[in-house]
Amino acid sequence: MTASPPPGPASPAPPPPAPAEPLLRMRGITKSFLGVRVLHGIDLDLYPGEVHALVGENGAGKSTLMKVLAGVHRADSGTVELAGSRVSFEHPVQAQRAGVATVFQEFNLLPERTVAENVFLGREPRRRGLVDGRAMERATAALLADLDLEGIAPWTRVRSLSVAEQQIVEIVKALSHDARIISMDEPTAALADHEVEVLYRIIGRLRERGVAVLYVSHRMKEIFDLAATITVLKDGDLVETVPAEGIGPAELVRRMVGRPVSSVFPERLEPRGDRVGEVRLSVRGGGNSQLDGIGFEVRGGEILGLGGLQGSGRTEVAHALFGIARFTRGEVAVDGRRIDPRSPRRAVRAGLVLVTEDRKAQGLALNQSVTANGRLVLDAVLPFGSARRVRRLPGILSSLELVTRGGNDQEVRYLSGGNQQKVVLAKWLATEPGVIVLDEPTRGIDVGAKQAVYRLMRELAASGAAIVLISSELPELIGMADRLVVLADGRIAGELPGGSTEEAVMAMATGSHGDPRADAPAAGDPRAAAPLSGGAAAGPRSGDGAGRAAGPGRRPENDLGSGPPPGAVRHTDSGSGPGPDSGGGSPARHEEAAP
Amino acid sequence: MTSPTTAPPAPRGRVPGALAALGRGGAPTVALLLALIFAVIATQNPSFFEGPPLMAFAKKAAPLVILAIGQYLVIVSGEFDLSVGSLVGAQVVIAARLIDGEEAMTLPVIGVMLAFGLLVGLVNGLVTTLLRVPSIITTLGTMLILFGAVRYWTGGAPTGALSEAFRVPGRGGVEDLPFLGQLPWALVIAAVIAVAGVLLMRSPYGRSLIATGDNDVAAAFSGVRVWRVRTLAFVGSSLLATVAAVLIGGYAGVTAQVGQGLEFTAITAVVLGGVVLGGGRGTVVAAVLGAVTVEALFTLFNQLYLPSTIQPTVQGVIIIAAVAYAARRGDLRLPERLRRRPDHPTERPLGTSRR
Amino acid sequence: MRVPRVLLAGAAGLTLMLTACTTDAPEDGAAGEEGGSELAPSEEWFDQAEYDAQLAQREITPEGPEDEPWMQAIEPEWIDTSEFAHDSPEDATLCFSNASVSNPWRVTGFITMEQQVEALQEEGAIGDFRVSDAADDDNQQISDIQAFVDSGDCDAIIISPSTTATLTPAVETACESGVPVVVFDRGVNSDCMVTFIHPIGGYAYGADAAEFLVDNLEPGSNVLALRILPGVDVLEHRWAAAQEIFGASELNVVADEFTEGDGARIKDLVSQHLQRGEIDGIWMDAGDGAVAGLEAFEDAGQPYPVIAGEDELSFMRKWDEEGLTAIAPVYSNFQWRTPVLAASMILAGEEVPSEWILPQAPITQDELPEYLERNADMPSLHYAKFGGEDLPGFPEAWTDR
Amino acid sequence: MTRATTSVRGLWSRLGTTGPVYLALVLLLAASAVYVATRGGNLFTTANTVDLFTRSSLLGFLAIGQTLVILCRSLDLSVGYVAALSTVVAATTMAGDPSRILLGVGAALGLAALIGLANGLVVTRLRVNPFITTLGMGLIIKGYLDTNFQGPAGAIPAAFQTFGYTRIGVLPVSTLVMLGLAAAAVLFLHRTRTGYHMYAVGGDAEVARLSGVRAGIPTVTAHVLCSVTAGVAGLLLAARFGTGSATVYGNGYELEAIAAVVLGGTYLLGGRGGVAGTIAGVFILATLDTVFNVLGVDPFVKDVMRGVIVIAAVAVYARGRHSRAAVRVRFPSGGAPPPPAPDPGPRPEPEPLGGRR
Repeated sequence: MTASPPPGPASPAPPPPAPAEPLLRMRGITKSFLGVRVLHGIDLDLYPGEVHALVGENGAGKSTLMKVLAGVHRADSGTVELAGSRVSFEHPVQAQRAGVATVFQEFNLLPERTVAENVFLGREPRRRGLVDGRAMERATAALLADLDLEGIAPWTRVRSLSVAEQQIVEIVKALSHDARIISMDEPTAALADHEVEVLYRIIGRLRERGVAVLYVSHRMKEIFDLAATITVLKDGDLVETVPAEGIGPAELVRRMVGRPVSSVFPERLEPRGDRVGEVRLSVRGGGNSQLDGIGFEVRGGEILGLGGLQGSGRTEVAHALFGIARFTRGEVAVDGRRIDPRSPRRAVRAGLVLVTEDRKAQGLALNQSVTANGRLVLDAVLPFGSARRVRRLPGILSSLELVTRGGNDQEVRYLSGGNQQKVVLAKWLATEPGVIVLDEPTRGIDVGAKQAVYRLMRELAASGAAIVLISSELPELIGMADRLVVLADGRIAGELPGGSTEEAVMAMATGSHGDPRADAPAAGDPRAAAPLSGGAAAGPRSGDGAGRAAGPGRRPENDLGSGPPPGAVRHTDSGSGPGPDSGGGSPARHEEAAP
Repeated sequence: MTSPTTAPPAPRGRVPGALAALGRGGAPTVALLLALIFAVIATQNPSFFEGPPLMAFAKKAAPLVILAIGQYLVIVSGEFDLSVGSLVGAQVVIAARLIDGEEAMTLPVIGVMLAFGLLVGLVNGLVTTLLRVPSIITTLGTMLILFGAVRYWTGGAPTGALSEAFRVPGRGGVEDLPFLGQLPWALVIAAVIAVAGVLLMRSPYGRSLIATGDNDVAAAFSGVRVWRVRTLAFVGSSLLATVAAVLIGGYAGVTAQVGQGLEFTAITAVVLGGVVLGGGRGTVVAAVLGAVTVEALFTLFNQLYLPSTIQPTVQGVIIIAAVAYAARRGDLRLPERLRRRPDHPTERPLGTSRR
Repeated sequence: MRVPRVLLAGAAGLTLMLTACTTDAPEDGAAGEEGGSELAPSEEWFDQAEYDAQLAQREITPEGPEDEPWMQAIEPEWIDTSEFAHDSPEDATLCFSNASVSNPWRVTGFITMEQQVEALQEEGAIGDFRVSDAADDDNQQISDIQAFVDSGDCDAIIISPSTTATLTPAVETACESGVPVVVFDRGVNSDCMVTFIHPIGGYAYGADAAEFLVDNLEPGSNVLALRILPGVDVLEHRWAAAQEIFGASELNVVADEFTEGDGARIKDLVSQHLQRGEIDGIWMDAGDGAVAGLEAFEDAGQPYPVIAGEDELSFMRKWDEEGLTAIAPVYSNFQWRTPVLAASMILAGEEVPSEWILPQAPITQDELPEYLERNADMPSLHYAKFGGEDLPGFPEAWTDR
Repeated sequence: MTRATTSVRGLWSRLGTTGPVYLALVLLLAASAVYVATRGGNLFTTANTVDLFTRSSLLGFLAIGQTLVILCRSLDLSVGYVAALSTVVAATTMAGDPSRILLGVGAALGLAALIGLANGLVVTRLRVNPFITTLGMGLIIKGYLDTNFQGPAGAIPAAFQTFGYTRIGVLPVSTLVMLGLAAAAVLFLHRTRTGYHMYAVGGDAEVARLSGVRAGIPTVTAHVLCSVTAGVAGLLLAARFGTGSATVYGNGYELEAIAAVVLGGTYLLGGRGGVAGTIAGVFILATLDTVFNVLGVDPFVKDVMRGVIVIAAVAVYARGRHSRAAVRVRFPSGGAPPPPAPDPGPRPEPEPLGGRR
């Protein structure tokens, strides 16, 4: 387990400052779509064994650049040299054959096919003209074993894998091309914090083999953990390429955004709503096949953080509140009135809304206009007498700083991720809800849009709404929430005050803590093992710099670095012990922590 | 471009929006095609655009327009309705048998027909949404059931007779108008339904419907009762098929073959209008234009004395060419792909049925 | 950009179509002006000898009881069937492979047949009666016949073939099984069956209609021909005979259209033709939808044409009400009784004609009131010469079908 | 051991969709046999068995091809017309001359393949919805047939008619050929790259494209093969008719074939299912027809029953699929770590990494 030191900053295998020849040299890459320039004269060099991070806000051109490299798009102008010879990929397969593999941002597997069939899709091994399924499975098993991933069986259908496993299969698929260059577009977007560890290990292996890795991520922590060189894009222009040692997160963000970002999490605002302080949502003894003993209260003006590992039941609680998967026992009350949320309609009518985690699949009708999406809930749930609310919609949209080229008649599929999320928020705000549940509201959106979402949450809280925030990004959760309820294994593991440390949250979430309210690492805290692995687990958020065994030249991480919390990272190594019995232990803790 | 149909009946008020909608997908293609067809008809038979022939054309085209609007509701919600042809046939036969020439029975029987249409729509909708049977199979089954059941009921061939009053909507009209001659009730009914359809699609229900066809999960998560919205679309389709049956029965009386193949004609009309199979895109106006175009095509063949037997070939070529042309135009901006990870337990939680 | 190319292709296609059509239209005109030269029946469906024979058969007085046309036969060649005589006919199983009951004519006929079967069963002339219906699917009917043969339960097999040529092998298989086979309505290309029962035929039908139009219209009048489907032999024969007769006449056949028997289609087609010129006569290869065609004249405010319909009741009633100049050619519906009777005769070892040609006479103006009265209780889409008035189930079986 | 587990797993996963269909077929056969017996009949007489097989062969040919097309997320509504065209082409080419049999077969299948090619290219290159493409293609063929063949044409030599009538025991040759084709199709789907890619294109065309699958090839291939199997169906019809019959297009074969495919458990939107299930679907429909025939059911009632049974069967499948998905454990205990223990045993269960959302 500890045999593979994560390729953190402590084992940087730093790329020689100037190896004679870059493996890949891109010069002056320009690309337009329908007259809109997406990339403008981008230069990029990749060196063997180097992790090169590509950062920028949404829409900066990261994915497009990556797709040019992968042969999905053709550059309008510019040159690409691979190992000194000029190449021009017209199709992803050409790129793959040349040793350039890509893990795309979108889900890129066939759910109905097996792991092996997915890995070898398009180049199935043949024997005497027929596809040799067994050879394929053997080869896949070997690839998986090579990465210590024997847990995934090659003949499993992808749809029966977990999201993280699916992501790993995508990476294995890219690796199977015997690639010299691998580019990854937000490979961790769908991963839980502790699962990122596996990815770190895989990238470590790749570096050892001399593979060049191009890494796109929004998570500062990953960038500084992994990358030796960072290229910053903004609005399709190259801002600069810098060694990771020479820059800190705050400065990096400033260059991405083009302005200094003073404070990540906006200050609490003066409460002004008349319902501030009232209990607006209360849950008592809620349970179903996946949840048990869920109970908490949220008051007007309060932001309650719902923490826990992925799979701990956070999303399930949100779904149960919103009537997607019902509570079969217990009771829910909104504004003191008991409700039985049997469907989203009932929840909305009661004044409770949910911003779902998967924007495109669950939040938007992509072929419809901004307006149509914005008023969808009003149309569906409150068709009569909603004229006043519909009239308010443009105001809500503009207050969210939603600016689109086509105005509000623009179809939402043409909007960026951040703008799409604003449409989703506007849709729910139009119903004037009293309780707002936000499930991963900032996933995959850029720094600027995140800020807008945070400010909005503060505004809503100040006006008297009760907010439940679910997030995998612990800094966000801790920074925004007034109070935290931590879930583990479908139960409430405990409650923490706002501003608790990430360690405390993780300890509670993994069931490896003594006192749930303890800020200091307890005996069972996985952090205790951190130094042993060479400080791979970077420290907690700023302000706790002592715990940070930073690599050479690293600066303390800035708040807005929304990387996976160190506890999570560590947990994957040490958590196998406490994991299985956490279920048994949680009820007691729950009682202990219950208000 | 002097033909009166090049200006679609876009309601006033939000003309820019309507024009923008026309600017995308197949609607301009079908408008162009329709103009072309009418132009050719005009060269062949200039008198076609004098009142009475045009009104005769409208009378004939009205049922298909109504069927196309019904089919549009179902298609835009992401489903199919293959049962409308059989339903039209069944309704005409039911009307003939129950009325049996009695004038006094006309209105009660029309009521029975509407109730029957409602029932068929409910069955189609509920089986599709609640039992999660793909709509193509559901409505294929309903098509077989209606075909067999009505024939079993009447012993294989229609019996009875329609009353004169029953035949008025399909056959009669406002008489002795200048220029037009007769303004057929069928045209009036079709126009009213088309306007109602446009208004419906701007209503909360219509917006929910099109959002459901676009992304039923997102719609469900927004509080849309997907099963209900889709079921209502099927009910709408069946009710409009019933209205079409009244018009067709009124137009031509009872024959054993009434309604056969109308489902494919209606789907063709809707698709020709640029409405996307699979849901979420397209307008009522486009569906209406598609229906008028299909009827105009039949008329064109006739005006050209095209041999009966070769007509299907030309029809097939034109339909494929028109849809290919529209596909080209719509292709300029590739839509962002919606790819869902398969293992979201919440992927398809409520009464959703897209498959 | 490819868009213009597609547009170009579309335009080219349309141009092609239009030029093709502009060359077509004059041809049609020419056909009318020159009368017969263009309007010759296709060789595929025209057999001069058979045509002459059928036209002659119309004049021959058939043998058999006068008031039972279904037992009459034109120039029969009686053959001995004693080899098929059944020891106890009351236990004999009769198997009937029906092409379909997919149109009113077949529905009416099948009811008559069932009634005849009941009558015979009561007499003890036959026993069990099994039916399989192929729903117009040739392949299905082949299987049905095969299943009858393989089951070995049938003591006689009656077949109403769906299509002449395609059913030939199956009928031959049935013959080879040694069971007496009776074929009626459409024939097959074989003479292996014991008897083939049919009315005079399609040529006679088409000729009855065409001759009536020729006799009742001024030379140069416009005639519209409405047909149901291409490719069905009995229907093609009707049209072939009409082409032969119109070709030799001074009438101008404006067009021939396929309608699939759909009233809406018929009415639309007739309306369109009326927009472009007068139609003086309508020839139909089957009476389905004749009323819809007539209504097109009413709606257009034009005088009724001279029309050849069929002995279908809604048409005959319209004819009577409006005092049309019309004729109802008949494809004798009573022929559905004959096969069962023939089978019972064969099982009894009696002689039957090897080709049993039933009489087929059109209903004229003179006979109209009589037939209307005889069928006063019958519904629309019933055929006047159904010939079941003496059967025990009359009239309920036909009125409440 | 590993090998054994692999094959067992493989078999099971393959049976995943087809297993229930065969179970349904067996249940239907048993229920029908019992019901027919209570009515004093016997479903499994030679005559009835032959009848059942014969009915299945024609639909089988059409449904095998349709399965391939549907797997690619396409649809072919022109198969009935292609079959009709194939009968007349074969019959007129053979013209009763036994030496021209091969020529006739070649001509019919070649023309069918060309039509399939046209369908496939229009669907993939011109991006016309397959529903419209094949509906239009059907109309085009219909016009050609109606114009040029008013009725039966040509003649099939007796030697070729054996394809339609000969049988070995209770198994007609045509059924054997159909089963052979089905086996070939199964092999094709599971052992060739194009077969694999059909699933890929049907599952997600963009994933397939990014993986280097030329998305057009599987789809066009499927359309060609579908038309060819429709052509074979036409040959069977011609052999049974002894002549070419243009009017067989009116028999609604295309919808029946789609019903068989869906009954066989193939997902109408592509990417899941297979030919083995389709064959079971075909036999289910053939059994129903045979039973209706044995019981002498009114032809109109037959239509009603067929409609009800198809809907009910698919509803039962849908229910089964749904409940399986619901039962699946979404919450393995705790956040188990991603890599299994170093010594996970021969075949560790694919333990989810971190629970599922």
